[in-house]
Amino acid sequence: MSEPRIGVYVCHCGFNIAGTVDVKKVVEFAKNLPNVVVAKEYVFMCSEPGQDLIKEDIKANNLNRIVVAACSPSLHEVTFRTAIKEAGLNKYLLEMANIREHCSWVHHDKEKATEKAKEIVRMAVAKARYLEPLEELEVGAETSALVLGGGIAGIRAALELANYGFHVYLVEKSPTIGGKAALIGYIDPQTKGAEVVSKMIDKIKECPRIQVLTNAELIQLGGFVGNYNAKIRINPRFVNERCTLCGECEEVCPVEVANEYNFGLSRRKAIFLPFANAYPPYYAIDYRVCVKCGECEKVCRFRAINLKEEAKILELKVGTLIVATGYDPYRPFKGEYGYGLHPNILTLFQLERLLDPDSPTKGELIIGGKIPKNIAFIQCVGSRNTTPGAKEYCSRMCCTTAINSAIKIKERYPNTNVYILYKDIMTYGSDETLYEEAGKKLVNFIKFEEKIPKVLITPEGLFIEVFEYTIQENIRIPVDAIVLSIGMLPPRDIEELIAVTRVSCGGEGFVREAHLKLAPVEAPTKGIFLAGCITGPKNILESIRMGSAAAAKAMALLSKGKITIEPMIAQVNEEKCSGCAICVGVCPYSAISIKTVNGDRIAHVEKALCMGCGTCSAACPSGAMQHLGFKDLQLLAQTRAVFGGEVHG
Amino acid sequence: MSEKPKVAWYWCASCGGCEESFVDLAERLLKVFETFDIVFCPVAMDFKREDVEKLPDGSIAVSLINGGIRMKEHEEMVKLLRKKSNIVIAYGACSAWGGVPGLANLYNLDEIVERKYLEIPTIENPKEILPTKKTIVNIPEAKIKAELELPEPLPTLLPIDKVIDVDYYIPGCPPTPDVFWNALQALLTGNLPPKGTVIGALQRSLCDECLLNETKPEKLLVKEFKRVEKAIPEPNKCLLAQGFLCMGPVTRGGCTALCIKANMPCTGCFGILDGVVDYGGKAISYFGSILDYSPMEEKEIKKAFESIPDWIGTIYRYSLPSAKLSHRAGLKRSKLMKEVFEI
Amino acid sequence: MSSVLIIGGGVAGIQAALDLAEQGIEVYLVDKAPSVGGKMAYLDKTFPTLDCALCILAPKMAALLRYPNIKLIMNSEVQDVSGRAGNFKVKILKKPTYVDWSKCNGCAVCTEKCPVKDVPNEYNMGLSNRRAIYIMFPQAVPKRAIIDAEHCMRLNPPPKAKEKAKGPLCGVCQRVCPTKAIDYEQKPEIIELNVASLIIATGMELYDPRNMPELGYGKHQNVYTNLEFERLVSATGPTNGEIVRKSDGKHPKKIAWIQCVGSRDIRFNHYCSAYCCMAATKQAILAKEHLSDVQCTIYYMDIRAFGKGFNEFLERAKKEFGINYIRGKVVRIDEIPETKNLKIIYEDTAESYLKMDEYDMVVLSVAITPNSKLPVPVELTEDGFIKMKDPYLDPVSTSAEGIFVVGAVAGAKDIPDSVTEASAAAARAALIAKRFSCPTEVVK
Amino acid sequence: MAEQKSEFEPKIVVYACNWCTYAATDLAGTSRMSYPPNVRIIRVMCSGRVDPQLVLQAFADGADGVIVAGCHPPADCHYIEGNYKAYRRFELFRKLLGAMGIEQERFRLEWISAAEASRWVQVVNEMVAQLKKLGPLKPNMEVRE
Repeated sequence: MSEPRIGVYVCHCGFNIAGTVDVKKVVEFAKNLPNVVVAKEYVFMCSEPGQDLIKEDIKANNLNRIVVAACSPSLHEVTFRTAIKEAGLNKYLLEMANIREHCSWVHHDKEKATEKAKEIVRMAVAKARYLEPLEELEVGAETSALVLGGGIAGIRAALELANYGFHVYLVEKSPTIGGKAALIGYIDPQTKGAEVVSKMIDKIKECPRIQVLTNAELIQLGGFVGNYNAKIRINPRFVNERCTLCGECEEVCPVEVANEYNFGLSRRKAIFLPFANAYPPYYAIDYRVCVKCGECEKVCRFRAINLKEEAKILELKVGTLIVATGYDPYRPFKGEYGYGLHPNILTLFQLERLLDPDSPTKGELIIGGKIPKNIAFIQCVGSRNTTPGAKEYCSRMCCTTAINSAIKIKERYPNTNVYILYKDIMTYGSDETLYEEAGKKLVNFIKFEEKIPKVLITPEGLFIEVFEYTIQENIRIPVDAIVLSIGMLPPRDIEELIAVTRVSCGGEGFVREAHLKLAPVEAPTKGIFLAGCITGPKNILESIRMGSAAAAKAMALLSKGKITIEPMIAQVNEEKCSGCAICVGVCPYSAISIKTVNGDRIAHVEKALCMGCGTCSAACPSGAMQHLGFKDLQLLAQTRAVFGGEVHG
Repeated sequence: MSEKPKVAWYWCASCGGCEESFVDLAERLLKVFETFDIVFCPVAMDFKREDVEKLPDGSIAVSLINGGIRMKEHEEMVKLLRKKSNIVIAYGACSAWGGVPGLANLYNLDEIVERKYLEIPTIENPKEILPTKKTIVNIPEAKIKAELELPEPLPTLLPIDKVIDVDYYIPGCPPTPDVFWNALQALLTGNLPPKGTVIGALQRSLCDECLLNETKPEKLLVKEFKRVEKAIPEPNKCLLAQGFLCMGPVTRGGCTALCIKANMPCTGCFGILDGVVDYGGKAISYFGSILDYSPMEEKEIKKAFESIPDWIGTIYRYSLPSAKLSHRAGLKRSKLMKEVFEI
Repeated sequence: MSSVLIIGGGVAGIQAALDLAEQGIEVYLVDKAPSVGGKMAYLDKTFPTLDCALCILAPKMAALLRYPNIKLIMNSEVQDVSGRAGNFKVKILKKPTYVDWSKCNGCAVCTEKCPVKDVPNEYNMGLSNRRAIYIMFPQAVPKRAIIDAEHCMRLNPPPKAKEKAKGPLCGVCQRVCPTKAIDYEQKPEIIELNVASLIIATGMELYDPRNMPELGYGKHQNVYTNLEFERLVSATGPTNGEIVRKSDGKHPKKIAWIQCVGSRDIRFNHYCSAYCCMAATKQAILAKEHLSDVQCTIYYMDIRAFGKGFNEFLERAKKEFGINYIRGKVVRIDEIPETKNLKIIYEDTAESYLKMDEYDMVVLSVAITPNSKLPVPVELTEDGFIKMKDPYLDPVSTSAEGIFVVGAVAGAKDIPDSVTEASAAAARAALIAKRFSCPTEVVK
Repeated sequence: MAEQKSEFEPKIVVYACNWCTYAATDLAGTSRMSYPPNVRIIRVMCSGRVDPQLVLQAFADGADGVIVAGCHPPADCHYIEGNYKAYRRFELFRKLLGAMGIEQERFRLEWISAAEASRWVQVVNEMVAQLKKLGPLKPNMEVRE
């Protein structure tokens, strides 16, 4: 590479930088740094004229390295890389000096901030002197997808992907797809959850490109975008497709447990059908509770049951992974608003189930044996810091769901008094009309603030005591039933999900997206997308749209059948490598192996597998393994430049 | 008189091993005497400092210097040789990186003197006599009466390149005859690499020539570190893979893996490779890398690290004075310097 | 390969265009403004991360220019759509900019020399002035000048001056333009396109609070809309980020935000506008950051802190920044003539009393209204939003096959939801575009 | 130059992983948090990339303190277990520092997630205060006048 000719461009970012950093001084300072040919300032470097300024200079001054002192590289590195590429320079000959997030925005003393900005620029220039041109790589990509989670978001994503011509594996942990939406009585005043789900399931049945794997979990994920190797364990269902749903097995089964598909409102056997429209439409045996007595096997006339069935491991090659494993309902602790202490205190999910025509009461609102005359909803159970166990976030769907149910109750049982005790009613957007409607139907809204309602269980019955905000008085409401509007929790097994897929979590415990605003369905890892409540509470419509969007993003990425790989990966200097193999053991992606070249053991990096973490480069005892873009020399130069020193090499 | 190139050989803080290695050239030594004219060599010949001072600047073709700079005298002598020589070669680990005597940089001079003259078990010094700057030597029988003056010690030991410009390095503690011979060949033929590099040895690390390199498992991960004092290595199996702290991966090759052939882990005497900035830093990095525990298993990690009593002696056995942190922080100007040498 | 037309160049339209272009599909992006960016380009920061809005949007805007298969049709409106999925005929009215954009390089010399200096700057919500020839904002994409014919001395000379003058007036911009891009003769153009699919991403407008005379907007100088306030706190805004009152240029000491202006109000719009609670919270935090001793109070009905990180943001506003939240409906705002301070009369729902408080600045969190008056054959909801055909089974589709809808024109929503929908719609439009390959032509 | 004797301002070199800590430092910026200007951040992709050599170079060149920071173990690391490797290397590195007579407070290995801007600010504040108490390292490393 020829002698570095560096251009330094210092951005004002309007006031954001220029307000705290004396940009002119930084430019003057930069002019005197080694190899710097030009140094300039501009009000918005990222704007078109700002970029043009750089492009023109590259041509006019024959620049071969560019330093942009502006914001964080996470914002505009791509912008400027593209710009210098347009000017004919290799796009990796750019270094960003972060003088905004790291300087002007966090310091107030103008003099000190200016000094710091100078040093940040000096560090960037020092690294830039050792930058090298890098080339991107292309690898083939599978147009197939693994969708994790057979809830409504996952189903939507699978359908969309199939529509785009992808082969889809829809992996669901439980014996049926449909998720929780299938269990919700009414998801809006006109629409039954079960109906929507069965319509979607019908489409899946018709679609040959979707392979549904129930009782299945992802246990290992290797490979990389476009070329994932997924290992799926399919736990035995013990019942095969010969099952006719006759139900005789269920009658003879001696084991009875709470039915999680009715949120514990009823009991089921160890062999069971989750719900009427479950898919695939066969019974399943819950292997965790089955005692293997063999009664069901004996009674089944269709030989649909095989208790000797074993878990199977399936190895799949897929191009992308969509994570849509949803949420868990908040689990109130015993005694939280009397939960668990009185049979007439139930959760919103149980109520929803009760109102479903397929429920144990056939859709009738029967609690504790009768239709309640007074029923109260308590909102924000488990959300918005109401109780010690509660989360800080708002669970987004509970207000609308509770109000929707209240309206349904009022429609069918006009004599029942409905109370909704709330902090703030979160019927955002068009859902507001439901709130209005509920008001018209004389649902009683009772606002509380910091002091949360108290549930009193007395011999005379249930009471709620609450400090009513608008009258500023304690009131006591006699009720027959209480519905706790529980929020959402990250799914219980999110730790395993993280361990296998390497997605990461934000502070609230849900999976983090690549960018909260502008990349809401992408995981930070290329090729992994997110849909539904796995990134945080959402309502059904939002989950569905997210499923569509995640599929769309996956399609856009893979539809060409090839993927471009960032070139900032590990590279071996074969002259130096002695084949000591320490790098092989540290690589988390098994991207390095030892090969024999001309009789010498040499480390070999599988470029497509390398994700560019650089840990091999840190471990390499001989300096043979280098992390392109973060080479020893580049980082040393940056380090030394903090103190005004230089490296030679 | 003679037209043969002049060679000087000087020793600084040295154990004598390097001089020994010269003798180890055996019959090849004759060739050396044929080729070179030795103008200074305190170990074998009675040339004096004045003899060197008299030579014109740059008239010595090659000066070989072994041992690190421990005393003012060393500093003066290497500076003098630099002036008089065309090429200066740091010969052996001490001269190149400080060597084993360089580990003294962990201590104050006083601590070293006290240890050396009073504390170590093999010393008997009931009167607690310590060195003094001036000593009167009076042997009436031989009619000798003289005042001897000890050269002033420096607070730390330095590799010679911290005092003068060094052209080439010949590694080893001591350099093996083959390495020395290779270097001499290179000097004679003029087939020399860029200034400041090592001659006579390999560009790759020791593993490259180690016969046990092939025996490495696919993933080199260990659960504990072992020492030869406490465990006997299995033969014919990579020592590092067994948990022995072999410095082979981080050490320059060229010795033909002599120690490992004797079932001893490499201790690193061939020193740092080109492109590596700090020998010990790199060693730490790969020892940390191959230890197979998660941070959750803090106790196991600590235990593994604590099983090695002398980490500095392990990772910087031959190179502490040339490391980025070349001596212990907070070393004090010694009492000895103040009281004895009045400085 | 056939093409897709996106109506609206806000964040949703931009995202859809980029997703489509990435797949190699030809995209037309129409916007009535001279630059893409939409409402997000007006914002200083976005909640709840306080990301600088343009910092995250500008890269996407700039990316549009990098795809040769994206054609930007700015300053234009769709006039007519006919045909059906796979083959829509679209008529677009391209209004004259009086600048030949193929020549203009955005150098902005004209905008410095133009003698007409007192045209209210729309980008700063009229809080500052611009020239008759102008560039919409510094990061505009494409960055091109446009002449506002109404205020231009040459195109619309004042009658008296016109009488006196013999030849054409002014012409300064034409003289100074280094690339000879000014073209006073430019006429409206009709562009006809054949496209396979349409994506409607026209977003929203802000409700005009003048419909509520009791709040005194437009009458009282120190009553602002929230978008005006957003410009006021922005470093690129009319005061370079200094919060000052219109009446006397002084820093306010007490600022009030009034929520639900025009939303959740049976007189105007029934729906909740979804963005305003968090926007007000964000603005109050920004005000605190700009003026440490300012007191911020938000008058609200229910706080809608439903999104990811929203409630946490709200808690921070209360605890860390000491923002005061009062649940109460504001009845009236009166101006105190001497000080131009504002007297707010409100019903404190905690005590069910009418109360009064004085502020020196008031910000109205106005409702959004959908930009849905389009010559496109799609059904609307009662509230005027574009109706999604079947949001469960066929999300982002409208009642017309091949026409999709994304963003706020289909219901009040925030940025991530709009971006999510945009990607979903782009994929569906792509499917249609790939299936129907018909030639696209531009007919003048 | 200031007239009055200016207080010692320690210089801290930070190696921050791109995904967690660097993002946190950015977040501190976008959230307009305030902290002393004594830190110089060097971005690496992973804390597992940080080679003890670099830290030694920083100390040798005059750093009064060094922070290596990455994602929380066990699962936050973008590269699966780069943070594990950093942890083990720097546990051993601490032993080196101790033997070389350098105060343990001068080196910190921190886990700071992308969301923990306030943790970042806290770490900087703490370390600056500690280093001010300890004083500069450089004179300590000089034995000759």
